[in-house]
Amino acid sequence: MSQSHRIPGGQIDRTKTFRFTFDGLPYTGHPGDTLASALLANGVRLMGRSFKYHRPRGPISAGSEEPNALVELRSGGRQEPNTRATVAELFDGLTANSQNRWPSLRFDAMAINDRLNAFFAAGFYYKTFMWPKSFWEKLYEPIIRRAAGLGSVTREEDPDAYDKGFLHCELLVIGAGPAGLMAALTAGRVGRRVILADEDFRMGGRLNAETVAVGGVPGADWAAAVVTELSAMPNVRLLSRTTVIGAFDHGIYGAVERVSDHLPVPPAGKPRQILWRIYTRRAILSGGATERPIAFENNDRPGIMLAGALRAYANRWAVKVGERVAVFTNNDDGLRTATDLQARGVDVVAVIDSREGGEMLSGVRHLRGAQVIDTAGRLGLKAITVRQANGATETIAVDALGVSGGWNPNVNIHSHHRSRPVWDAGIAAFIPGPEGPPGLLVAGAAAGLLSTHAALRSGRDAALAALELTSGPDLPEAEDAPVRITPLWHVSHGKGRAWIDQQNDVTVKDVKLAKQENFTSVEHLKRYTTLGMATDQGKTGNVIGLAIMAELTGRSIPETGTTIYRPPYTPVAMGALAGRSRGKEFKPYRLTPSHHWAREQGAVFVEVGNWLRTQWVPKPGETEWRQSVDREVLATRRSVGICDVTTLGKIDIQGTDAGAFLDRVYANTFSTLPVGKCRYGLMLREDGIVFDDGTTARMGEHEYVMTTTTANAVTVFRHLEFCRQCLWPEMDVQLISTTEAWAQFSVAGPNARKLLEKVVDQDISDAAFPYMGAGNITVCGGLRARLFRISFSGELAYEIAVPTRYGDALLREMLARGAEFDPVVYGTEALGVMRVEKGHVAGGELNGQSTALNMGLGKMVSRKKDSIGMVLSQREGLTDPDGYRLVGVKPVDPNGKLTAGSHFLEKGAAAVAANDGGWLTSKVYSPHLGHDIALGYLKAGDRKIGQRMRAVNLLTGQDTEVEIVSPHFFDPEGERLRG
Amino acid sequence: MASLQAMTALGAREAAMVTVGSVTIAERVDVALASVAARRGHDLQPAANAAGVPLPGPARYQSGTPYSGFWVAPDMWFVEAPFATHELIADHLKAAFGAAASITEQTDAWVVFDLAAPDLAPLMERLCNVDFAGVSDGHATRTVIEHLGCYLVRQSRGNLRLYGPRSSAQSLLHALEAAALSAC
Amino acid sequence: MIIHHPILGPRDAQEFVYLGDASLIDRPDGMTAGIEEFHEYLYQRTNPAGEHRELWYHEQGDRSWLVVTRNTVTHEITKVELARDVARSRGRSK
Amino acid sequence: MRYSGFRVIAEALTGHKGWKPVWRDPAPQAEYDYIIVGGGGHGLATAYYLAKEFGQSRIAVLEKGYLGGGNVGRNTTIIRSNYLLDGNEPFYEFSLKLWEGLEQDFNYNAMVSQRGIINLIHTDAQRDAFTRRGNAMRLHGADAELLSREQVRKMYPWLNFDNARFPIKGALMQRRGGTVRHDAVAWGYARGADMRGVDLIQNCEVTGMRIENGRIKGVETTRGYIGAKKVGVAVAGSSSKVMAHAGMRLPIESHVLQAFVSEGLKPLIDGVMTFGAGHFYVSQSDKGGLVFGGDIDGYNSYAQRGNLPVIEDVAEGGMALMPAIGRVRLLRTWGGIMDMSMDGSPFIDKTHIEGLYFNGGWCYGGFKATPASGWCFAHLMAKDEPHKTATAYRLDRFLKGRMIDEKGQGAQPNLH
Repeated sequence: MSQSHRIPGGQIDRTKTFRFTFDGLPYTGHPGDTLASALLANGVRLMGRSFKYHRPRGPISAGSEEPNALVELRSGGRQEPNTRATVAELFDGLTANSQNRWPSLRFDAMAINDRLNAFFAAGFYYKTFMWPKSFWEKLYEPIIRRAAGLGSVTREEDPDAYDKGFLHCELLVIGAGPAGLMAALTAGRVGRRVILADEDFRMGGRLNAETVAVGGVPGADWAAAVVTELSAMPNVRLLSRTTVIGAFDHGIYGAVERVSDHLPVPPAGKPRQILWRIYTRRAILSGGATERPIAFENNDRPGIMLAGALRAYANRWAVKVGERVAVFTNNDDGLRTATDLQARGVDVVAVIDSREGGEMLSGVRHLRGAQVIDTAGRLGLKAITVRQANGATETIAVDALGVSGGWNPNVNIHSHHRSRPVWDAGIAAFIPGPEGPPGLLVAGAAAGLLSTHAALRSGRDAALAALELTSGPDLPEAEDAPVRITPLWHVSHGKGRAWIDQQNDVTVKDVKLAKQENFTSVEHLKRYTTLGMATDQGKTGNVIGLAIMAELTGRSIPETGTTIYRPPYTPVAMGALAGRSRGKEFKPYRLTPSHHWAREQGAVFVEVGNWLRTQWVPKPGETEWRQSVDREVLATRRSVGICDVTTLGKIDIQGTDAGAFLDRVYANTFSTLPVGKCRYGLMLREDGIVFDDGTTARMGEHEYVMTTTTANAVTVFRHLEFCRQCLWPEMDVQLISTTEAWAQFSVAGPNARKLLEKVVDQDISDAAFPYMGAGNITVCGGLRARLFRISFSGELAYEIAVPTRYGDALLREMLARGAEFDPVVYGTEALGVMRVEKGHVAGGELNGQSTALNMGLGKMVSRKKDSIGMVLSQREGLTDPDGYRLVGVKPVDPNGKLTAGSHFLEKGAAAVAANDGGWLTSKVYSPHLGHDIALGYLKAGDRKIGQRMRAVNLLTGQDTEVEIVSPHFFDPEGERLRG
Repeated sequence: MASLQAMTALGAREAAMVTVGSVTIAERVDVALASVAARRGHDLQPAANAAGVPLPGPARYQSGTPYSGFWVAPDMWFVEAPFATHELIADHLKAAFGAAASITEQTDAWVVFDLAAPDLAPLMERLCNVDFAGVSDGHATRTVIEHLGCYLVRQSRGNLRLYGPRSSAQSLLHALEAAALSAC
Repeated sequence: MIIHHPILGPRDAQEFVYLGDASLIDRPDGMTAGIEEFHEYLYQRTNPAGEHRELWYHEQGDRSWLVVTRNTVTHEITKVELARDVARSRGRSK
Repeated sequence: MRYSGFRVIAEALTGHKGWKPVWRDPAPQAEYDYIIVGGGGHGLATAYYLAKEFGQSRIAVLEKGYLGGGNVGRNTTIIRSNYLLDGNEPFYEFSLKLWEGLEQDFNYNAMVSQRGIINLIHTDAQRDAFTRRGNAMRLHGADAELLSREQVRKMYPWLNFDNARFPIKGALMQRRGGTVRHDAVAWGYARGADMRGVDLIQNCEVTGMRIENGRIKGVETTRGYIGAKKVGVAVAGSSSKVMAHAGMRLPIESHVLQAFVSEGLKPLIDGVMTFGAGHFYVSQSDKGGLVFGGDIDGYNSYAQRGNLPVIEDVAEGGMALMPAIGRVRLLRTWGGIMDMSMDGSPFIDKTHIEGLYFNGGWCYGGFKATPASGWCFAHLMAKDEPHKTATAYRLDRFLKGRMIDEKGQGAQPNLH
């Protein structure tokens, strides 16, 4: 299909032709086109359907404020719903489809809603669909949900990459129109670090859409020259295709650069978009203004457009939207459209000017005091009905109508800190108020300065003020026409619908109904009618809506006020906000020193925070995880097992007050711990709840090594720094984490010592290295290492640590040299089994809700000294004798199954909360005992040892008779670990 | 001395060297590192000067032979030395500072990458919020790269050293490669 | 947000971990104070709409705890001190 | 006037001329029996139930701004009763039961829609914790199921099952959970209260409290002094400010929580989903927007706006869970002020001042609590004794060591 509506000129590259399809039909366009301009050039006006009434719609704008021309761009995993055709840059091979219609854009069955519109008045759904009760969910809502929504989402993963970054500058300029370019030039020429961002792919703003001259040359040429000069400056960064989405605290701005959206696919390794966080002390908002329409009956037909857009399509994109064009305006800027179109040879059949008097345009039929009261043309404008000053009505055949109701400064970003804009009667629009984000100045049309000269001047002056400069570049010559406007918000006539929010189908009638029902606050208006809640955020409609509400309530427009402007300025792809943190890269991995060995063995890994730990290490022939875990446990208890415990937090605590410091952060005492010994420590939060536990060793007079749980390594360190800096700053204590510096292995089992003796250079006999001993040693002929004789498994056990780089080698060495003991490497599952067999508390018990008393460790909380949590642990609610106590649980029938999370019920008791006795915190299968065992918190559990109860899992129907026993299932006297 | 063979943070025997476009990423396994923290009321400068251990001011790195150092926290520094001669760097430093400082070996807590390119600014702006183009040579700071806390030392516009958590060496290297591919 | 670190200058608040009201520095002595005092200390908050002195920890930086004076309505930061100095000035010691 | 389908049709055929104001705009009287401070969801519900269920009259609701302008109009519209602890679960289950009959009760379609909520499980520890929780819910008469990975996959096959950093291992599901059209809740209660004679007074900010010999006498407002026998404060986001008029400090910090909505989309997600390995939860509104959120910004704030880091964190969670939404666009963000309590649970209690009652500390869980909160607060104010499902929400629970700490985070509000 030929580009029937293309006219000479414009800023498109006619030397290249792009092919693209819309709803399957092939069209052509040129570099420099948007999808909308290219479709219009091909004579296509119908591009979408509205949300509620499914009215046929074409674009009303040439920019990001577009409410109507939304399409599904691209296909497959790249399918992109709700894309504005007016900003989608054309590329060769582009495919787009219309959306929210069935079966086709021209014949949409859902358009029945339009005929039934009387029943779909604002908020009708709040008043019905209530009977019968069940019908809402079963019938009405499913139908509504299917009908609602705009574009559809792919189920495939987005194949494109997104990136993020940080930029720093002295001045950020938002918007590269005349004001922004002048501001950037002013700052750039004196060598300041400037970032100039513009959402368009061609900088220049309205200058590209106008025929005004700047400095004696066409505005677009002036803009191009300035861009050339700026791009040569090393201190200036030009970001086109970049939308500043929000002003955040302390001079941080978010911006999204669409790096590859104008390409069929991004180059290999390159992102589709980049989210920039821009740090700057000064910024200038020069984001221009957005034209608003006038509400009149059937003002939403394809072919009816903002006058400035009609002009932009002709001037920038060399497109005449129609063969016979009319303009309806309440201000002088609308007249400019008529003049420009005529100059480009477009037939302007009438200018309908709502204002009385004033000078007449020459060479065109200029109707003063006239209004457009209705239009015709189902799928596209065919005619308008005009009421003239004398009341006479006339129908004029046109296929395009430009409407100008005045221009609204784009105050959004200036209002992102919730400062309200103020009303400027001179231009009949809101302008930025006195209080915006600190450091943000406003220039040009965004400040309500609508002439080219005023834009250039304010842009320069804003840069001078922002950077405290005294002089800047001379201003080029430019028009300085005054704004002449007589506000007209809507045409009062007849019973038909006049649209305000075109996408959400909010009409003047809806505003009147809201008033009638006393939804008169502007927030109520928005929420009740959905005015301004569409994808265009009401950029064209909001002010009209609240102006009409002001009219109805007799309040002034400023009294009525605006709703709150919130980021983002235009909608942002989720991918850009997420950047690279997706899929497997959602969070970084932490690998243990034995990871590579374990991978060789085909180990199964488990996520523990960001760590990947070995869960178990299957041997050939083992088909079920229990086989591996049971083997690892039995082999450890029979001979010796090795487990990588590097993930436990390690903190070096040094200083002359290190011992006293530990006394205050631990509930129990450490200052009395002899050098060369370690001790189990219990750490409370200030509220008396158990925070963390672990063993801490005294390596020297003023040197301790603390271990924390894997989960709390970071928070414990943070807490210690708080205590050190904020609570007891006089203490001589130095802290540093050594978690990753040491590869640490637990070596447990009757043959643990024998195995270690194969690698340790020193004497570690029971006499030389007794239970709870700790010290610096060497291994394998002189490698520095640390040894702690501690046991989590209840076996004779040690933890041995070497510098991380030697961890892998130490493990292989122990396995090789200790081969005669048939050592096994066990994972977190076996570790869990053995600690439950011993009744040691861990994750399930350290739940942040439990006290030392609950855990049966009440005696560890020393009252002889001040320590974090000591006082508040004594509150009545935490010392209830009938409160939870840690117990062991075993099924009465050895084949009985237990589940962690099951609750305790007395035999015969109903499964109701009143009978809830507590719950199972951890459950394992004990190969040693040959049945399930569990730990649990049971009310008054210490007095229920030996009793029989039920462990019930209502989620699966599991109901097991259990005996309450001591949590120490295995070697309660602890003879083995002292062996 | 010891018969054990070291493994790099990336799980290899040899240090890794990667080139992406104009960027080279070289893993360094020949750097010994220890923290030096002043005990309360002790001025470390005399001992530091005597032993030739540079202890620069906040956010600064100072190189020397055999010791280089950078500031990490109030009254605390990280000190580098060649691994070959100073594998026992903590012992060396304890000898130098005695009871005036708390010394902790940090060599294996970190993976070390040296990055080089004609201009590293385009890469760094994709990785962290340090104004790499704006800071001077010798700037040393902690920063976050892809959720990982790292130390960054700028040697020049085209050279920097990165200390990252050793256990996440692979994730960090992947992040560096991906960003280099995207930015350079 | 940007926090002007007394030692390191402007740093992104993302590098910090927030704790809360700086009154958490004024911990009572557990050997003399009772449950009521600790309850007041740990749980009760003025929670002002306006100037608020609060604790931030530079976890991804130099590990300093800072006392930041920030307006909770505008987020404007008017003062940043090292918590250690504040604690000392409030007479905290062994 | 009564709302119904027939009424809608009748009005449609007669040009909608018959619709009456949903509420009056009365001038404040000199004195009331009950003053409810706060015209948000909880305040309006309190007034509604005081009049309807407890037969009280001479009731006024004082609202600083516009009705429903608080967090009831600024949330992610989720209802559920999947709580763990005895202090909470009965209350939230009571609330869910009230939701289930609400629209017929106040003759307004708030679009209560029980499309189900699933909490995804990514670790064995989470499964254990959710098993404990699910059983607690069942013991309190709520519904709960544990779903396998395959069951979840059947519901949402396009979630990230195959390339996930933290694989989905199952989910805890409450089928009776769902969403409600949040504004309609405020409007429904307001209309219902107004019809029962409650004076709803907008643009009326409380600036002081008149207290004599330990008893409340009335409140100073921007529209003059108004006397009252009993005053109930339900001002989420301003609790500390308003209660300071009574000289009280609270175990509360105010924080900003951001929430998010995408552009309108054809149906993608039927129910509500929470990601167990990141800060992200999501549902899809009847209009088609994905409504989602995550963590609070984390610092004390009354600014009703947030910052980029949380926006990014939430998007990362969303993309990690739903790799298909990369090109879905975030349309709007907003920030509400959450009164975060010291254990993450709320207060519905008397104060030491006779006749002054406090309802607050809802953290970010206030919306789902609206009906029960109103009912229980009305119960407390009318009968001077707590409703049986709200006995634990006392202001002195921290002094007594009776915290209701669902997350086990302790006395740090921004962690709840």
